[in-house]
Amino acid sequence: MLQAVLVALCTWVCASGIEFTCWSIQLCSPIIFGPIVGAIMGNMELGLQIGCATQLVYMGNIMVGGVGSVDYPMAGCVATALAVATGAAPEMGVTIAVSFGLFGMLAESGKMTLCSIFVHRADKCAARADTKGITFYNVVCPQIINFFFYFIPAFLAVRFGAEYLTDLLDALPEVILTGLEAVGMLLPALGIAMLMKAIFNLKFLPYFIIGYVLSSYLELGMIAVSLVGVAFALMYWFSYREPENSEEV
Amino acid sequence: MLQAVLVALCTWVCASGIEFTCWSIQLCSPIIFGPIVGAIMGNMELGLQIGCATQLVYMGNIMVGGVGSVDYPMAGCVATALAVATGAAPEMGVTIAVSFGLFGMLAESGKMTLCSIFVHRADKCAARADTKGITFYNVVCPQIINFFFYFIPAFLAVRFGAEYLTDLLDALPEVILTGLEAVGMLLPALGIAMLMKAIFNLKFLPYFIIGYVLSSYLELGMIAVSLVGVAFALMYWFSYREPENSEEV
Amino acid sequence: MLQAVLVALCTWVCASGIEFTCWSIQLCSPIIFGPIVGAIMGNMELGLQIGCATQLVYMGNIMVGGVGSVDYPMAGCVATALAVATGAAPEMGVTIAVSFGLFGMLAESGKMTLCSIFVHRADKCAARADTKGITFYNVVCPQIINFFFYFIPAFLAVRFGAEYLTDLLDALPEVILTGLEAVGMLLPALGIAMLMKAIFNLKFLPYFIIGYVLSSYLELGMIAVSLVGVAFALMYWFSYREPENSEEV
Amino acid sequence: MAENQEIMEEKRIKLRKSDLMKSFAIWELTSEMCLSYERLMSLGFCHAMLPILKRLYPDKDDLADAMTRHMAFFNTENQFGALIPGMIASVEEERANGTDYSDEVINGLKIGLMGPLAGVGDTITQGLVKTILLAICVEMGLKGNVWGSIIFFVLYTAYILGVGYTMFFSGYKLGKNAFSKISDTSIIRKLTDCMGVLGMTVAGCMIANYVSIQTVATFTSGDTVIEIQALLDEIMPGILSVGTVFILYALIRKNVSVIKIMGVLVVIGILGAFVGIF
Amino acid sequence: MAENQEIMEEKRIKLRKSDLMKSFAIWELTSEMCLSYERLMSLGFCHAMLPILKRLYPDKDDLADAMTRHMAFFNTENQFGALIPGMIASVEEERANGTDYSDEVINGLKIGLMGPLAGVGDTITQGLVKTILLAICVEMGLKGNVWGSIIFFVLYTAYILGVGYTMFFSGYKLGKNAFSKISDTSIIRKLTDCMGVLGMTVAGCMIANYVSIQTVATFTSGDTVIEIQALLDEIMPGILSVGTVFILYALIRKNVSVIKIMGVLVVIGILGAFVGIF
Amino acid sequence: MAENQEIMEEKRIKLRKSDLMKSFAIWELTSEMCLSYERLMSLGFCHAMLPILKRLYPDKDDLADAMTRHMAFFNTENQFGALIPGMIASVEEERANGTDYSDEVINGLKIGLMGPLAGVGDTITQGLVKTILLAICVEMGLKGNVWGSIIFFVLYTAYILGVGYTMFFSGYKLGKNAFSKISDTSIIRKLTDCMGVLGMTVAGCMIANYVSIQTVATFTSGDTVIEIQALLDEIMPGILSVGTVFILYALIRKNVSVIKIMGVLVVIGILGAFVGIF
Ligand SMILES: OC[C@H]1O[C@H](O)[C@@H](O)[C@@H](O)[C@@H]1O
Ligand SMILES: OC[C@H]1O[C@H](O)[C@@H](O)[C@@H](O)[C@@H]1O
Ligand SMILES: OC[C@H]1O[C@H](O)[C@@H](O)[C@@H](O)[C@@H]1O
Repeated sequence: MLQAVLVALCTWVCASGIEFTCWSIQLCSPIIFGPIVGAIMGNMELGLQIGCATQLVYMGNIMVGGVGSVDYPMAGCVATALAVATGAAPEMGVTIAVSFGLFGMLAESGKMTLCSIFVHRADKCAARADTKGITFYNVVCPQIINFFFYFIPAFLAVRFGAEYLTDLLDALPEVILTGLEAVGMLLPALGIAMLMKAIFNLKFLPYFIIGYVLSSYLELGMIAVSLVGVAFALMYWFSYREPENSEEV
Repeated sequence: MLQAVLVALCTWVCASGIEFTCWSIQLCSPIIFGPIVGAIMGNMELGLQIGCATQLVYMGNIMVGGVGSVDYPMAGCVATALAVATGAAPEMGVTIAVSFGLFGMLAESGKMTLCSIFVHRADKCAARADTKGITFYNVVCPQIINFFFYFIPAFLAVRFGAEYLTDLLDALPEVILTGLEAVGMLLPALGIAMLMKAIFNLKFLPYFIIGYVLSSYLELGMIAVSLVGVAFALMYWFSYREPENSEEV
Repeated sequence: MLQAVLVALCTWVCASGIEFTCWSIQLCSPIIFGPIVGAIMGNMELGLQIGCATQLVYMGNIMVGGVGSVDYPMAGCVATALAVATGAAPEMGVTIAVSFGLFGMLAESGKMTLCSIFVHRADKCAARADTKGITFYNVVCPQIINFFFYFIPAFLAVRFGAEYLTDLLDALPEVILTGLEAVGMLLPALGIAMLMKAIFNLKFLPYFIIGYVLSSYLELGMIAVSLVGVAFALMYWFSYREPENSEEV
Repeated sequence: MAENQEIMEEKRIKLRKSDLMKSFAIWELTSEMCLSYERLMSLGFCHAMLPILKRLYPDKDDLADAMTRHMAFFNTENQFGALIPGMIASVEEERANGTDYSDEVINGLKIGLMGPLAGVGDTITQGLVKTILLAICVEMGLKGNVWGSIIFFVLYTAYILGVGYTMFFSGYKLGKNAFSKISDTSIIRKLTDCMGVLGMTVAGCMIANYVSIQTVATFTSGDTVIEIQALLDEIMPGILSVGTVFILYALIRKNVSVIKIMGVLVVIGILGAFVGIF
Repeated sequence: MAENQEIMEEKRIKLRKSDLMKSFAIWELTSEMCLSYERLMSLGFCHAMLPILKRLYPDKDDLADAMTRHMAFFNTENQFGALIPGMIASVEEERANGTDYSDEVINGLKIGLMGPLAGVGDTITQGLVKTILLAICVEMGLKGNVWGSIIFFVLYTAYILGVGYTMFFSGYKLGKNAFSKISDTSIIRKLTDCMGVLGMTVAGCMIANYVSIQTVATFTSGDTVIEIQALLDEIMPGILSVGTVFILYALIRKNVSVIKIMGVLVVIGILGAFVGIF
Repeated sequence: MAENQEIMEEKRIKLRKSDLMKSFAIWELTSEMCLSYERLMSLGFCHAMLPILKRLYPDKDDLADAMTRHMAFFNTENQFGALIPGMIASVEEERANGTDYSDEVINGLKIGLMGPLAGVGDTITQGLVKTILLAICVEMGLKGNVWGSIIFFVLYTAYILGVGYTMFFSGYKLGKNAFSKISDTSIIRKLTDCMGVLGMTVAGCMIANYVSIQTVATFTSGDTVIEIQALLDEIMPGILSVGTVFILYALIRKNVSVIKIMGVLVVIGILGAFVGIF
């Protein structure tokens, strides 16, 4: 019981998203939490080895724009705890970790969907200069989600065994999962649309079009398009002339 | 004999190029003419089935810039007639249709080559504001070509059997066929050159060059290049200033 | 002995870089020097055949920006001489030629590295309007390098057998060869940097950036980028206005 | 033109609904009848504009000018592209009533719209609607049910006329809104230039899309085979096409008769095939 | 703003070292806590700017404006990207002291820098440094040596704080040098426009990078399967993404409540999944 | 320059046919003799210009300037590229007679022409003509017929001299026509800028074409192998090349001796190879 609570706590911390205790959001690495969880479960060395073996599998994992290919809190903490509990060999531990890592990505994307709500609340705080509110929504609220998405599942898994998690997952109908994914796919459009409101200027529409063609037809990345953007900005700078009489268009 | 005339008539109508009775030029679909020709030949149902089977083969056929991968009047009407006449199974009918469809592409490209002549005649009508002439060259004349390229071969094929067509084809030396293809390849250059005469402006040559580089080196299609063109036009619009004294260059 | 000197002389001439006696730098072709060297070695016909067989192997070789895939003086002259000396069949001669051609590329890249020195000396001559100096560094000096890099090895190879060359090569430690290659890779940066000094203009930096993006991200070649460059220059021309008061930036 | 302006002072020439309907009917019935390699739908477009132009340009010279203007290379997908004749009708209306729209504005509009609408139209009409309707109806037909054919005919025709009609009249209304408000000559000059920019950009792309002159000539001696086209592509892809277009353009500008040029092209094509260039 | 300018005449508001340190600390601790699909690091960025903004804008309305400004979509790699909050701090400082930097300058800066720094940062931090450190330490850990974990933790944390700190304060200094010298309003207007150009160019690219709305809908009848997405890609790659963004943008401009839009999106997403569109 | 203008008032300096012939001869004989990695044909070009420059600039300072101008990086295919020295000869002639062509015009011309002519020339000369002539002659040679060699030598030399001569003098005439008519200083200023635009665009491309600095460094620990070059390419392809060029450019602008830089590069190259960077 205590073990379960402690492991769940570790999972929670690991998912908290503090930049410098781990790497960056949800990337708290198994190499660090492996031995800690191991110690909690009574075999630090085994935990360490499982953690490192797991780490090895994800060596090339890079997280770009919030999207990685594994969720470390689940793969690192929960899977290690279960593996140590059953006294599995490190190799076995890795297998468990991989499946938990995938399961965790669900938690992760659920979290990134729900966090939109806090962001919109925070918009209102910003509009009334409520700095406390910003802190509250940025720091406290996500941890509540983490509690439900990481602490609870981790606790259940360690306390009652992995099948609880699997059951939970099976209970969710497929269409809900796809639906959540779809929402996660639609939401960025809102973010960009709001950004557009801040920066849109008919006068500069041509540059938008060119940026779009470069990236979607010619598949240039952000760095290349930014370079071109800088080039255009410089051209504009050097060819700039004061508007003749009044602002045009 | 009457059957042959009727089928040849169908082929002719099918090749006429009326937009809304069929789809678009020479695309009158076997699904429609199959049963009609079948009825003429005495077995509507078989004609329908052959027509639909043929249609199935060309399901993904798209006609772009006048170039498709099959000629329907031949594949739909003539081939169906022959197949029904010999009481072939629908599968057999499809085989005949495919080879006739290829043969028909010859008729089609011959037609598109010869039509240039009418277009040039029409130029002269335009120059003297002769609206009747335009109608004549646009509507009547192509049908004369169709008569020779569709009615006659269709009639011969149905009356005397497919070998007549094959003989006709064999009689044409290979080099003439290649030559006609070559002419079809050269003619669009004339069309574009005449368009250039209408729109060429030294001042805008840079945009022409960029359009060319985008499409021939970077393989962007018309839509993408048009987008870029709109971007340039807008840039020009927003940076436009009245010429200082007089027109430059 | 005399034969060795004569063959070495041929090799030297062949490497001299005179444009119209051969094709272009170091490309004096085996088809020409094959029979000459053959004659020296006492069997013109065999030399001719080996030369032509060698030529055939390199039929598609194109030298771009000073970089080819074979060195002809070595592959044509020295290899032919050795092959004729041992009375080898033409096929055997080709095998020897290929390995000598590769060896010769070392001489070539060594030469192109060292020639930088003369170019810098020539810079000084230019700065004091010393035209004789230019001639000296452009014509005489490279031949001195050729003497050491072509005449001597060719002489040794023909006089004492191919193993002398191989020994020479083996004596050079691997790292020196890689080092020379690395220097050859770094030097062009200096050339371009000096060119930049001559043409750099902050005002035109945007065009530089675009040229860079086009060539390194979109992999357009020189011709395409030059076309785009011409387009930009024309745009600049047509949109040019006299600076308002004084030079900007 | 001069006459028109006088007329305008008295009364504006307005297109009647019946003119537009006639134009639309011709468009739907005949626009692809005389499709030619040289200029594709050019004659069909001109034909479809006749009811419009006859109404707008009572003066014969003006009419001849206008007809000639619409004989230029044109190609689009006919249903979605019906927007273009509709829009051009409204521009011509303004022009006939005195607004000084140059050929550049009109050509730029046509060129700038025809490519995108062809892309959109071919994908939706032929790629989507046709395929879906066929998929349903062919199934029935294969089982011997003739309703398959009938349903297809009815629905497809309805689609074509429906989309075509909507696009044609939307084009007219859109053009009306956009162009009838412009009277300031400096804005017209600006517009002319911008349309020139658009037209020329797309023209650079049209060569690569519509002209594809290629040579099959090779040089062979022993085992060596050189494909001339491959060498040319290395220099510049499409160099023969762009080269040919510019040579022809130069000839046309020198007033060489276009019929003559066409004759020469035919000869070149056949001779070229004969000697193995094409 | 008006008040600020009066204040300026009396005394300049200066950021203290402690404000910057606080901002940096928040950045390193919380910037990825509330990462959302909708706006990624936007809230984290705003949070990190609070110590700066509170100092600079004593007036509540100005503060609210500034906070709202920094709630926009944002994403970068946190260590190399720490340059951005640093630089923005200095721009806000100038702005608070009366220089008239528009939102376009500030947004242009953020947008123009965030992409390249994410690219550089992700490659170096995650691709290089992380991998090298791990490679060394995992080896030790696998052998049961817990120092592997400890060394990794220490070195990686040192790297993160070191690079982050350096970038943050370099950003501030750089911004200081570049922006504090600009006072000529005509140059500021020029800068505003140029930043608009940069921002809009990158915005065109951001859609393709961050929004990837795709439909899995197919139409099937017999053997015929049509993938709608493939047809759409032929018309224009990413058309659903760019279309959605513009529709939402139009709604937002019409002052439709953003919360409502979000609700609708959620409904569309789930319904869409249900009917097989997504 | 000042002196030249006075001279001009008295009489124009004209190039003689013999100057051009000498220049062409040097070009054909020696232009690729001192090909170096650093600047390729630069010295050869300068050498070929000597007969021209000696005639045009009696004043030693002017001559030194002109010679230095033509020591810059240069590379083209010598036969088709012979157009460039020919054209530059005519530009220098105008310049010597007082027209104020800046280095930017001359460099822009050289840079803008050398790439395309190299592409065209290499394809035709080496890809087409060479291969065809060889294909014929090798056949003969293989059968032991020495006429194969002789015919090849004669025809290829004829081709080279023929094309080279034609291009060189066409270049001169072309330049003459284009540049001798320009006297209006405002047009010259315009031309200067446009050539700057062209030159800079192509310069951005030249780095990718002529400089290819790559590192072979990898980091290995256990099974983990990181290729540094792959990471760098992700950030920006060719980043090492463009970075090196700009560092060297900065050094040169700070008047660091070029000889010293070259020494350092040699040391870096060899040391780099030693420690496994290159
Ligand atoms: O790609 C930049 C950035 O995107 C997201 O914010 C996260 O995935 C970060 O870890 C990453 O550095
Ligand atoms: O590609 C647009 C258009 O081109 C030609 O005109 C024909 O092939 C039409 O069927 C097609 O719609
Ligand atoms: O590529 C142009 C040019 O580059 C170098 O100067 C040499 O390789 C020449 O033979 C070649 O023609």
